[in-house]
Formats: sequence, C-alpha cells, structure tokens
Amino acid sequence: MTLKIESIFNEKSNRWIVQIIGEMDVLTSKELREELIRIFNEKQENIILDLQGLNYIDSTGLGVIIGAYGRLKEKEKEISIINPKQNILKLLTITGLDKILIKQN
Amino acid sequence: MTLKIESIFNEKSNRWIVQIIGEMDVLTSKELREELIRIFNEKQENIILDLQGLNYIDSTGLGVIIGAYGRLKEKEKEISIINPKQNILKLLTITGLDKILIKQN
Amino acid sequence: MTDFLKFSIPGKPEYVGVVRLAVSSIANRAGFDIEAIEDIKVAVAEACNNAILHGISDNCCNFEVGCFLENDRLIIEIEDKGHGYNMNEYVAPDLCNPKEGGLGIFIIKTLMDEVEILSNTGEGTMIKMTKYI
Amino acid sequence: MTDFLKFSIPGKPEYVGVVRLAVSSIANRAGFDIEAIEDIKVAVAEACNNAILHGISDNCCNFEVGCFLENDRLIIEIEDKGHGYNMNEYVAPDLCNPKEGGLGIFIIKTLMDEVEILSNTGEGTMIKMTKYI
Ligand SMILES: Nc1ncnc2c1ncn2[C@@H]1O[C@H](COP(=O)(O)OP(=O)(O)O)[C@@H](O)[C@H]1O
Ligand SMILES: Nc1ncnc2c1ncn2[C@@H]1O[C@H](COP(=O)(O)OP(=O)(O)O)[C@@H](O)[C@H]1O
Repeated sequence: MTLKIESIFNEKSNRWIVQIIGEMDVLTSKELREELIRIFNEKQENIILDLQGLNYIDSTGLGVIIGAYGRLKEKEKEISIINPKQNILKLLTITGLDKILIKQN
Repeated sequence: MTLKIESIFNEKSNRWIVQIIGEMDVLTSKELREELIRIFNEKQENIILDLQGLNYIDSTGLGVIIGAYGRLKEKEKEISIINPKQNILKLLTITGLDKILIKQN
Repeated sequence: MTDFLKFSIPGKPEYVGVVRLAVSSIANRAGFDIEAIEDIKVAVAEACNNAILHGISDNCCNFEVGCFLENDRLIIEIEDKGHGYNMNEYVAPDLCNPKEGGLGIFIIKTLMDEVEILSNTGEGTMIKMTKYI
Repeated sequence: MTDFLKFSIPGKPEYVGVVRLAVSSIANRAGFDIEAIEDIKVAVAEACNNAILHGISDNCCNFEVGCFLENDRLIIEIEDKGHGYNMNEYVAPDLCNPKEGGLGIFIIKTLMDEVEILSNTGEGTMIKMTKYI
C-alpha cells in the first residue's frame, strides 16, 4: 500500500496539477494533506487533482480533499478532480462530493 | 485464485504443449492432474508444460507434475517444463525437480 | 452451511490494508462481482478506521473482524473493546455542506445491504454489516 | 515491540488463498523483499495444506494462523486441533527419487530460517516458523 504524489505548477493554465497514484487511506492520506498545504503556500492558485492512477480512497482520503476545498475557498480558489476511476467516482457520487469537485462541461 | 489450462497437440514436433496460467495449489492442482491424464490417454506422446503464465505453485502442484512424470516414464515418454518464473524455478531447484524436468541444452 | 473466518488485528493504521486484502479475497471466494467486492472492501475499511481512530485510540490493543459466509450473503462484524460512543449523538453528514470528517458510517450504510451498530461508552463497539450475493 | 495478528480459518482448500494474500501483505509491511515474501507465502501455504489435508481431514473445523512481527523477524505459527502425527515416523524426501507427496515440510524448512514442529497424535499439530528480516 503506497501513495505517490507528483505536483507540477502549469504556468500556461496558471494552476497546480497534482497526480495521485496508488492508494489513499488512513495510513497514507496525511501525505496528501501536507503536499496540498505546501503547494498552496507556495502559490495560491487553483488545484487540479488527477486521479487517473488512484486505485483506492477511503473517507480519510476524501476528508483531506474536503479540507483543501475549504482552505482554497477562503482564498477564492478552487480544487477539482479529473479522471477518477469507477470505484472512486462511486464514492464521490454517494457522498455528493462529485457536485462540488467534478467540473461539468 | 484460478487456473487456466490450454493443451494443444503440436503435430510438427509430435508432442503436447500445455500452457498453465494462474495459480496451481491445493485447490486447483487436481484440474491439471485430470487434464494430463486425459491428453496422455488421447495421444501417448511427450508433454511440454509451458509455465510462462504460472504465478504460483505449491507442493500439491509439484506432486501432480511428478505423478505425470512417473506415468509417462512407464510408457517411455517424457514430461518437461519450459519458461518457469523465478519463484517457481526456485521451488524446482530446491526440490531437485529441475534436474529431471528442465532440459539442458 | 456457514464458513467462519476471524481476524485479530492490531489497532494501527498499518494493518487496515491487510484486512482489506483478506476481505476482498473472501468476498471474491463468496462469488460477489467486482463492484460488490469493492463495496465490501471500502465498508470494512471504514469500520476498521473507526475501531482504530475512535475505539482503540492509543494503538494499545487488537480489534477483531469476523466473516460469516452463508449461501446467499456475507456478514462481517468488526468489534473493538475501545472507548465506545453514545450512538444517540450520531449526526448523519450534511452532504450539501461537506466537512472533513463524519462520512465513515454513512458510507458503510450506503454500500452494505444491512448495518447494525452496538456501542457502549467505555465498553466498545460492534458493527455488523451484511451484503447479499 | 511486537505486533500480533491471528487468523482463524476454515479447514478447507478454498481458504488457503486468503491466508496467502494476508500473509504476503503482512510480510510486505514487515519490510521483507519480494523473494522473502514469496518464501514466506509458500511456507505458510504448505503448513495450511498440511493442517487441512492431514490435520482436520474432514473439513470439520477451523485452524489458526498467528503472526508475530518483531523488529528483526516475522514468526508465524500454524496450529490445528486435528489428528496429529508421530513425528518420529517422518522421512525426509529422497530428492533423487521424486514421489508425488512428502515435499511440504522439506520446502518449509528450506525456505524459512527456523522451523519447530510440535505434534501429538489425536491432539493436533503446531508448526512455528521464523524468518529474519
Ligand atoms: N468504533 C468506534 N469507537 C468509538 N467511536 C466510534 C466508533 N465508530 C464510530 N464512532 C463515533 O461515531 C462518529 C462518526 O463516525 P464516522 O461516520 O465513521 O465518521 P468519522 O470517523 O469521520 O468521525 C465518530 O466520530 C465517533 O465519534
Ligand atoms: N498438520 C498435520 N497434521 C497431521 N499430520 C501432519 C501434519 N503435517 C504433516 N503431517 C504428516 O507429515 C507428513 C509429511 O508432510 P509433508 O512433508 O508436508 O508432505 P505431504 O503433506 O505431501 O505428505 C504428512 O504426510 C503427514 O503424515
């Protein structure tokens, strides 16, 4: 069970792209919390979480994303999710988080 | 935990090629026993076990191969193994089965 | 006929992954499809998180996971002899107003077919969840 | 500090895969490399096979797998309350003259660093195996 996080600031679109790979659970999700705090301190811009490589998330992982959502909102910035796998989309949907975290277009 | 077995009689080399895919253990190895008996009844020729797709074997699986080795020997035929993965080669080596089942060339 | 498996697991985040793997493998054995296996895995992990984070909060002891495989269902019980809680004070999450915590039991109830919780302050908690095949 | 995990498993071939997965996950957690994880997995599975095939031969009851994670080693005990056997009658396999059975204990002893077996006819068997990290 491991988590790999790769954050890149995309100058063109002026936002953070954070790739989250592996499994995000009670053991690993604090790593994401720290990383999201770190990058937002570095540059207060919108954050995109790319979940293409994320296989598993639990409520502590969701909690970390909700926490970041709140902190960014205070600064009028947004965090959003792209490429969630089916099982993760299911959890986002049943908790209603899809509505605030997944951009409809 | 599943086992898939595919047997083809190769007319050119006049021998059976049996692909064993998955895991061969106390639950699944009797399937291989039955298949090896069935094909040898159909045509009494040498048998090659292609283990490229085999991820796991235990002593019941090894026992099935030893059993077939004995039955074929009685009819002056041979059973041999190709493409074992590292972990399976290790078990063949510590039990000395590599010497009788893997052809040196 | 019922097959019964029981796991005793240290109350530490490090071992939730072990339970998740074992329970997935049992659910697979029981004949659930991939989506149901995933549901069971998530629900059991949430209950383990609760046992570890709220029940046995100081890593002191083990908790138990029991699995009963019946013909038409899988029943899983997660039990800790930890702090327990007053279930009357439980508030379901307000989904329009997301907060960092408070989603675990809600997720369990959504993913499983039947959920029963017994908890007594100072004595511990038992959550029993059933999924039909 | 020792972490302790215990599994109670039905004495049926269907569940050896569950133990294998769980033990691999524990060995991975303990910090073993891939080859050592594989060794532990195979050794534990052989002991489970013996508990199921020779110990509790009629699927009647559960057997137990205990795992002790210490700083420098993993100790695993597999115990059944089955038929037991007379260990003085055990004959190591003749590797030059392969037979269908009789490889299990030999494989366990080869793959693990320390192996102890206790068995009493009519009472059951306990095999304790240690691997150093
Ligand atoms: N095993 C348990 N032991 C003690 N308290 C628990 C247990 N499980 C749940 N609770 C209580 O119920 C509350 C709600 O749990 P849950 O819905 O899983 O959300 P969260 O764990 O994020 O708080 C917890 O905050 C805790 O007070
Ligand atoms: N848990 C057990 N309960 C009863 N007998 C056992 C047990 N484990 C081993 N034995 C005895 O020891 C013998 C040797 O075991 P092993 O080396 O694993 O080979 P195999 O299982 O193929 O016979 C078995 O045939 C059996 O008689």
